[in-house]
Parts: sequence; C-alpha cells; structure tokens
Amino acid sequence: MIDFLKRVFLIDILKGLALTFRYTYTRVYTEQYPKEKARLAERYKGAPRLNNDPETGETLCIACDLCAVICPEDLIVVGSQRDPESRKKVLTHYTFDTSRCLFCGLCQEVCPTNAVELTQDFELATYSRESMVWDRNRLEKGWARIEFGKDYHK
Amino acid sequence: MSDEEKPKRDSEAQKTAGKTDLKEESAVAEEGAEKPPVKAEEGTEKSPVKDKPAPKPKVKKKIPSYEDVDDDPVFQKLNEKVAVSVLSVQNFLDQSICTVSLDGLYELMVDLRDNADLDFNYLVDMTALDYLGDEQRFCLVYQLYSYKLGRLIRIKTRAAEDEVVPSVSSIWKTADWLEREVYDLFGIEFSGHPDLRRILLPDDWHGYPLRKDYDIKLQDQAWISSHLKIRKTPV
Amino acid sequence: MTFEETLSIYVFIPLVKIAVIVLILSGAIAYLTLLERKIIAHIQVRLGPMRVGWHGLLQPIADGLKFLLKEDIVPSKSDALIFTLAPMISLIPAFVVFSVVPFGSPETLEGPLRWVLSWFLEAGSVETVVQNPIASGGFVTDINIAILFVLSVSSVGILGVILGGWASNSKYPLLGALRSSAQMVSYEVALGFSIIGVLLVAGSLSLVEIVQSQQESGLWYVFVQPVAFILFFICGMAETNRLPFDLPEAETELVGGFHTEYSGFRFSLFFLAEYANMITVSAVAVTLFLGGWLRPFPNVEWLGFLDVIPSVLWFLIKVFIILYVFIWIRGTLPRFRFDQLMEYGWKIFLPVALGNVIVSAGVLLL
Amino acid sequence: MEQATVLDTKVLEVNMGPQHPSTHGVLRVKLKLDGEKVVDADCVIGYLHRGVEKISENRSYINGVPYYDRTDYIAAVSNVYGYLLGVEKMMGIEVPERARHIRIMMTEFNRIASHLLWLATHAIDIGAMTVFLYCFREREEILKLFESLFGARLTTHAFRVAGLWKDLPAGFEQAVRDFINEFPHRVDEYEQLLTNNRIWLARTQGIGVISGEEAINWGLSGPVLRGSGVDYDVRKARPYGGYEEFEFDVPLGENGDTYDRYVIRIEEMRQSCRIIQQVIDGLPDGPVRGKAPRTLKPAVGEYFSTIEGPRGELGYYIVSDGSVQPFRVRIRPPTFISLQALRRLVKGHLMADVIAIIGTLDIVLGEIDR
Repeated sequence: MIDFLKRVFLIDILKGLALTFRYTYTRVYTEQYPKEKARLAERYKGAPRLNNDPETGETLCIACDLCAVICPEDLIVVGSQRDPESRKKVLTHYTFDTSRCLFCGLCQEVCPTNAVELTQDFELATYSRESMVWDRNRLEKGWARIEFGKDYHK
Repeated sequence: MSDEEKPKRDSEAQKTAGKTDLKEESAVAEEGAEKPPVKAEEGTEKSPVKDKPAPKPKVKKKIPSYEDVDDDPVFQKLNEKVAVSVLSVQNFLDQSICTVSLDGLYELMVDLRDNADLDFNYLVDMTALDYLGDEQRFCLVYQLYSYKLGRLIRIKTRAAEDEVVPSVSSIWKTADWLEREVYDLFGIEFSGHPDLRRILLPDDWHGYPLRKDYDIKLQDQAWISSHLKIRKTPV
Repeated sequence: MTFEETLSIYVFIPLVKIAVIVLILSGAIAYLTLLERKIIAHIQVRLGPMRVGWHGLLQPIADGLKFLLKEDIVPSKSDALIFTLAPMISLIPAFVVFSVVPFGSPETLEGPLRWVLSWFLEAGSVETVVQNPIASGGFVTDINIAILFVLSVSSVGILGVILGGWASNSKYPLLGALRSSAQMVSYEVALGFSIIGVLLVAGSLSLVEIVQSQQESGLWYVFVQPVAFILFFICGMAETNRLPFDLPEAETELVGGFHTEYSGFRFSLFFLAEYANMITVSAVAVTLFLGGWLRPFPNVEWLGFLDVIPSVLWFLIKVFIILYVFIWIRGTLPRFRFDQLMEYGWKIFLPVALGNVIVSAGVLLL
Repeated sequence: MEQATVLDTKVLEVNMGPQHPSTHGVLRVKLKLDGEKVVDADCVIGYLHRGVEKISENRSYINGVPYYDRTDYIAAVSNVYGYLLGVEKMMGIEVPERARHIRIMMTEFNRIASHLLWLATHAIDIGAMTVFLYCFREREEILKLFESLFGARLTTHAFRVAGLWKDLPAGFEQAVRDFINEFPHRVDEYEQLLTNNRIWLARTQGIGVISGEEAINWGLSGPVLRGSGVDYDVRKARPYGGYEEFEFDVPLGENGDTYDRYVIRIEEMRQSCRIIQQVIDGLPDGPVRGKAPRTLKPAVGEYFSTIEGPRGELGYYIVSDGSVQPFRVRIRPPTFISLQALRRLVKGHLMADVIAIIGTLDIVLGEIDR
C-alpha cells in the first residue's frame, strides 16, 4: 500500500528532483581553464626539456643514448662526437619528436644525469607537423606556446 | 635494453622465433641460461634522485622449465577414445599445458566440456602462434576454465599452413569471434565455422599481420591507395 | 463608433501589440536557451556559457549568428519543398497561439493607451477606445473558442516535425517522425481531457473569461483541479518533446531524430520551435490553472499590496516558474522508451483524465 | 500477380555507428529493424585496430608496456598490472610488499574510475544527463590522484617491472582517505537519482536478459557474468598480486538483466572502496621497487596471466623465446568477447534498448580492436 502511494505521488522522481535542486545552488566544480591556470601535479609528464647545469650552463646530457634506446617509439635521436682530447662523448644534436611521443616517461626515468625531463608544460598545440619535432635549442629553452587571451599569465 | 641490441631489434625476434620448436624448447632454455642478460654501464646509471633498483648481484636464478606430468587428474578422467590424441601433458609455472593432435582436437574439446567430471564450460581465450619455418607452422592455443574444478588448462595443437582446423564455435559460442580473429590475423582456416569473415581488418585486405613473415611496417598498399586515396606511405 | 475609433481598436493597436509580442517572444526564446543551459549547468555543478559577454549573456546572439552563417544543406534525395517548409510549419503555430493568450488583465494598457492616443484622437474617442478590452487588454484578441484554437493550432506544429522527418528521406529522421506522430496522437487526447475539467468549472472556452472566473471564485484552478493540472503539465511536456519524452529527438538513440539532416538556419528554426512551444505550453498552463495575470489569492484583501506588481509581471513570473520546472525535470530524469511512453499515455494518463472529467462533472451536478 | 496487402512490411536496415553518440567509440552495428523491433544485429569492428599485439612483438618487455595502456584506455592501470604480473612471474621477480599494496590500491581506484565512466555513459545513453557529470566529477578526483602518483591521467604507464616508478607523493594518503570518506555518499546520490527511479527501472529491468549457463557459454566475464548469478571473480578464484590479503564481497545478480548489472557495478565501487580502505590503513613501509635486471630476458616459456579487470577477465598470454622481445603477447580482451553476445542480447528488443545493452556491456573499442 505504501509502495503504491509512493508510486502515485511520484516519490522516486521527487527525490531525484530534490537532489538536483540542492546541487543547483552549491559551488560549481568547473575550472575556467585558460583563464585559471591548470593545477598540475609535480610529476606530470608533459613537454620534454633538456636540462643544463644551473651553474655552468652546459648541458647535462652525456650522450649515452639510453633514452633513445628505451623509447618505445624511437623518437629520440642523439647525435654525439668523441672529443679527440678528452676522449669523452660530446652531444652534437638532440631531437625529440613530440608528435609521436607517448609521454610514458621512460626516457627521464632511464636518464643517468637527469638531463632529459618531462615538464609540467602541456600546451603543445602548434600549426605545423614539422614544428612538433623539437631540436636541442628548443628543448633547452622550453616551448613557446601559443597563448590564449592576454590575461592568461596573471 | 642496451646499446648493442638496439639495431637488431626488428629482425631478432623473427630469427629466434624461426628456430624455436616445442621439441627444442629445453635446449633453447639452457642456451638462454648460459647467456645472462647483458648489462651496460651499470655503475653510472644509478642516479640519486630516482628510485632505481640497486645494481643486481649476479645470482643464478632457478629458471622455470617445462615439466612432464603423467598423473594430472584432469587428463586421467578423459574418455579413453579421445585420450589417445593427447600427445603430452606438461606443467610450466604451475600452468598445465596439454598438447593434442589436430585430428582428435574436436572430440577432445567436446569431451572436456561434456564430461561431467571435468565440465570445462568456459573457453577463456583462444589464439594462435606462428612458428615460422616449422613443418607444422601454427600452434593453436585454447585456454579453458572449469567452474566446477576451478582449474585453468591450456590445450595446444599444431597445424601446418594449409591445414584446416575444426571450429569449436559449436561447443563454445565464445569461439565464434575468436576464430574469426585468428583467421583474420593468422590466416588459419576453420571448418564448420558459421561465419568465417575477417573481423578486425577490412574484408578485402591482403595478408595476415600476425604472421612472423609479415613485417611490422608492411601494409596492404593496394588497399590503402584504393580506399584511403593516399599514395604509398613512406617506409 | 467613429471610423478612427474602429481603426484604432481593430487594426492599429492589435498590430502594434502583435509586433511587440513577436519581438519579445523571439528574444524570450533566445534567452530561454541560455537560461536552460545555465540552469542545467548549475544542476550539474558546471558554469555553462561564460565567455560571450558577462556570464555568457550574449551567447544566444552568437549562436543565432552562427546558425545564420552555417552552410545550408538540403540532402539531394530529400523532398526539397517540404524539407524547406517543415521548420516554418513547426515554428509559426507556436507564435500564433499567443494571439489568444492573455498576458494581462483587460485594463492593463488603459493608462499608457490614454496617454498615447491623446496625441491622435479627441478626448471622447480616446475614452471609447480605452474602454474597449480588445484595445486596452493585455492580449491581442479574445475569442470565445480560444482553447479549441490553442489546441488545434498547436497540433499543427507537430506536423512540421513529422514532415521534416519524412522529407529528409533518411532512416533516423523517419523513425523520429514516426515516434512523433504516435506521441502526438496519444498525448493530444489526454491533454484535451485534462482541459475539460477546467472548462467545466469555468463554464467558458475563452481564456480571458477563464482567468476572470478564477478571480471571481478567488481560487486558482490548480487547487480546484490538481489532477488535471499535473496531467496537463506532463502531457504538455510530451507535446513539446521535452525530456523524459524527447523520443522524436533522442540524440543518444536516433542521433538527432527528425532534425538529423537539418543544418544551419533551418535547424535553428526547429530549435526555436521547441523553445517557443515550451513557452506556449507554460503560458497556457498558467492561464488555465495558475490564474493567468492574477496575483496569488486574488480575493484576499490584506494581500492587496501584491497588486503593486502589475498583472503582466505576475503572468511572466508564473511562466518563468513553469519553465524552470521544465528545465529542472530535464536535468534530472532519464528518457522513456517508445512503447513505455505509449503505455503511460493510453493506460494511465487517458483513464485518469477521463476519470477526472467524470468526477468533476459529478461534483458540479450536485 | 501477388496482391500486396496493407500490412506488408519491410525490414529496415539501420546503420548504427561508427559515428553514433552512444556506441562508445567507433563500433558499428548493422541493425535490422521491424518497425523499432530489432530482428538482427551484426557488429562491425576494427575501426580502431592498431595491432598492439604485433607492436608488442617488436618491442622489448619493458618499453612495450606503454602500449597496453592504450588498449583499454579507460582501465590503463589494470592493463599494465596484468601484463607486468605475467612478466614478473616469468622472470621470477619479487615485488616489495609496499609496491604490491599500492598496486592493488591503484588498480581498485582504476576500477572505480572505470565504473564511474561506465555509469556516466550508461546513464546519458538512457537520458539521465546529470548523472554523467556527477560521475565525471568523482572520476576527476581519481584522475588527479593518478596524476600526482603516475604523472599522467589517462594513459598512465602506471607500474614498472618489480614495482613502481616512485613512491607515493606527499599528501597522497590523506587525499585517498578524503576520497574514500566522501565517495560512498556520492554513490548514494547516483542511486538516489537512478536506482528507484521508475523510468530507469522501466528502461533497465528485463532488458538484455541472459542466463548464467548461457553467459558462461558466451564466455562472458566480470560484472556481466556476475549479473547472471555466476560467482566468478578472478580476484577470488585465482588470487593474484596479494588480493587474498584483503576482504571484499563479490556482488551477484539474480535476473541477469541490465538492472542487475547496474546494481552490481554500483556495489563493486563500494567494495573497491573497502579494499582501498584496508590498503591505506595497513600500508607497510619499505621500498617500492624491487630488484630486476635492466634487460628482461625471460627463459623460453609461456604464461597466461589473468586479472579481474573492471570489464571482466583480462588475460595476457605471454610467450617468450628467450630474447629481449616477447615472441607473442596475446591480450584476452574481456569486452571483445562480451560484445559478441550483443547479437544474442538485443534480439527482440526495441531500438532504444540496443543502446542500453551496449551500455551495459561496458565496451571500450580501444580494447576490442586493439
């Protein structure tokens, strides 16, 4: 009997309506993304970067090629040369193809000197395919992103 | 993976695969044991920041191997008529593997399901392996589970390239798409399958991608140019 | 009555009113879409449109512009004439209905009219014109079969949906059109019966007189005929293809239902028609059950201070509340299945509506 | 000449998908309709075929792992977990206890996230669009946890051989506790909107009924199988990775219809919460990465590693030929197999039920097509 009355007076539906009504006037969950900066975790695996030694400004990369070997997509190319005097490998060029990157983080994990690192930068959109292959210069400087709105960096 | 192995990557698996055979497995296993994994630049790789495993001391591990099992209760209970087609029963890492001849496959499968003592009514998975270069090139693998016994077993059978395998889709409906997939990717024909068409690849695709002689970068260029209207993709 | 007086009463003033109503209604429809997006967004703990203007206030204009600029596609295998006509057939009736819906009391425009007309007419004529409710009432016209008019005109609107689905010559629209016709037939009946209860109590078919009789009895008819109100509300939702009855569209089943093949401006007409119908149904519901332009408890003396709010505003507030409930329900409930919808229509709503008519008639007889 | 009668009808063939709002990706179903009644349905799949199994034969055991994230991208953590369990078993690698527990916790989080996505899409298919966003709100919280631990939200590359990439970040445990304190109330809210709602009941009860015996024959697994009352959960039947240390119940249905499967998944979310609670309460200290060789070369052999993924029994059949690359990795995709049963389930139902049934099977095309 009570069940029947509940059905007639649409109790099940009214309960749902009460819930949605309550939510109408509570705080919203949305992040206004380009206006508010996205809050990313420290470990976020985003745009790659090739680190320099903060004191000397020289690259940390020792051209050991481990990142290129571990990369599942074979998208890292490390060019090196033997320095005739010190008999050490010296980095000549380094390219990173972000268009094929899985952002799995294996390269930064395997790097013995913390030279290659995936940063928190994630806005990788660009206008051409060619510009998705990053050379050493860009990897060291960081990515100049295409910006949305003038008040983005406030 | 180390420096030296890198250039060999694409071809290596195929070469080794070609040599491997079930009969030779124990021999190859010993061979593998003799060559411990190559470690390059071990000392320099450790970084203070990252949680890397410490350099591994060279301890000779017990290498798992195939052990012949004669008294497995499951295969003891099989109907005598079908039991003759069982070639061997083995254990590997606590999983039972039963190799059967292709001729007796269907009857054995029927018995495995209908035998009241066994009741293997759940076909977990079915797939194929391609041992390129062997006389009986393909190996079909069926994973069966019995809710009654709570046991997972594996049935293996070998088939030559031109041999037709009996379909088990009348025993387990699961096998319908699984066999279509094997047909699609390996090119193994099944007799008695209700609807043997390609499933993942387009119907008019040529070639069977999971065969070992199908290179990873190989594509059906004719199909691509006629359907996608693009010229040959650079390899 | 002089010629000038007749002309102003029956031609000029109604024309002005029509123009104003059409303009306001168009704006209202456009902003109803924004309102819906905002309310649903807040139900779903989102913000909704925020970028175009302050809190997205210019969004409807941007949307309208976008629709106008989009490519206008007529499928090659479609019936081009009907395909073009269908959106208009769908939209126009929704506007036509408003010619008989009273927005305000018969005296609403007395003051402004007297002031405006004094520029054109002599004092005597002004008084004649102003005394005429056709001129000074808050409605375009008051015909004595208004409800029948509303029912018949609004069912023409659904014809547009059916024709649009049929003329697209495509499968999903066809299914949508079929669903729509079945839905129309089954819910129109229950809708009609739910109105009869009100007619019995009011004793008139004119919408103005129905409101006036609510004033006389001092009670909104929602209190006299609660069952009829709920039925009217539900059937109204079904008539306007709103969730949970939006089967002709059912974007997750039929992609877009009857308007799958429509794009650009034609699509926007269908889109506007849906919202126009929402307003129509709300307006009719307010008139029939919620006392139209009347304030709450119109005969209670001490609530007289509520008369400060003009009658038109009361009407609009009530319409807004009904619309809000429409949107709120959309944000809460899942969708019916086609056969379940028919079952509810024929097996529950129709018998209940019939029962309501019989009981009301019986009570009135005694 | 044969006289055509008014009642002569033709079967209408409707192409549902690959671009359709509720086929959850690029599934294409060729429906044969009699009016709105489904006479036959044929699934066309493969639009997302990337050949993951082929790729994995050409990658090493270590750097093939990110690809398994991308088969069932909704349950990336579970996928990697299943594969690594197999590889570690073949290599005889020990995983430290802390890592094992964290793995279980994250896999259960993944189960909740996956079920939330399922509930969201299932509800919006049936028209309840608010549940969609409520579910996504909670899923977002889980993805934030993933991001802070794994560094990615969806395709996480969650675990490494012999453990984890890094230990839990600061504040992680508190965030987990906050989540599991709050989450059961959120589930109550979904239930308030759906469980007793008459429209929801009408749309799900008695839809897509399959008996337990038939479900077994079709090879169904996971919630779809348990909805038919078959008590089979790999976590209980063949415990792996330390699941036997934790207490949880396996909810079972009775009627095998869409509604029962809905109730089961809701209950599974609560049970996962229970497991997470136990893990976080008794999380041992210690390293999170065990000892493993830098190059993995399992001995010749094979292993079939199965886990209970969110969608059912997820299996990895790994065959090694002794080299650095697997000879073959076969993924046993649970939804590939359950999608097969679609044809059987939809027969005789209406067109609107087809989407309800596709929803209840909880398919992910990335896994079906691989």
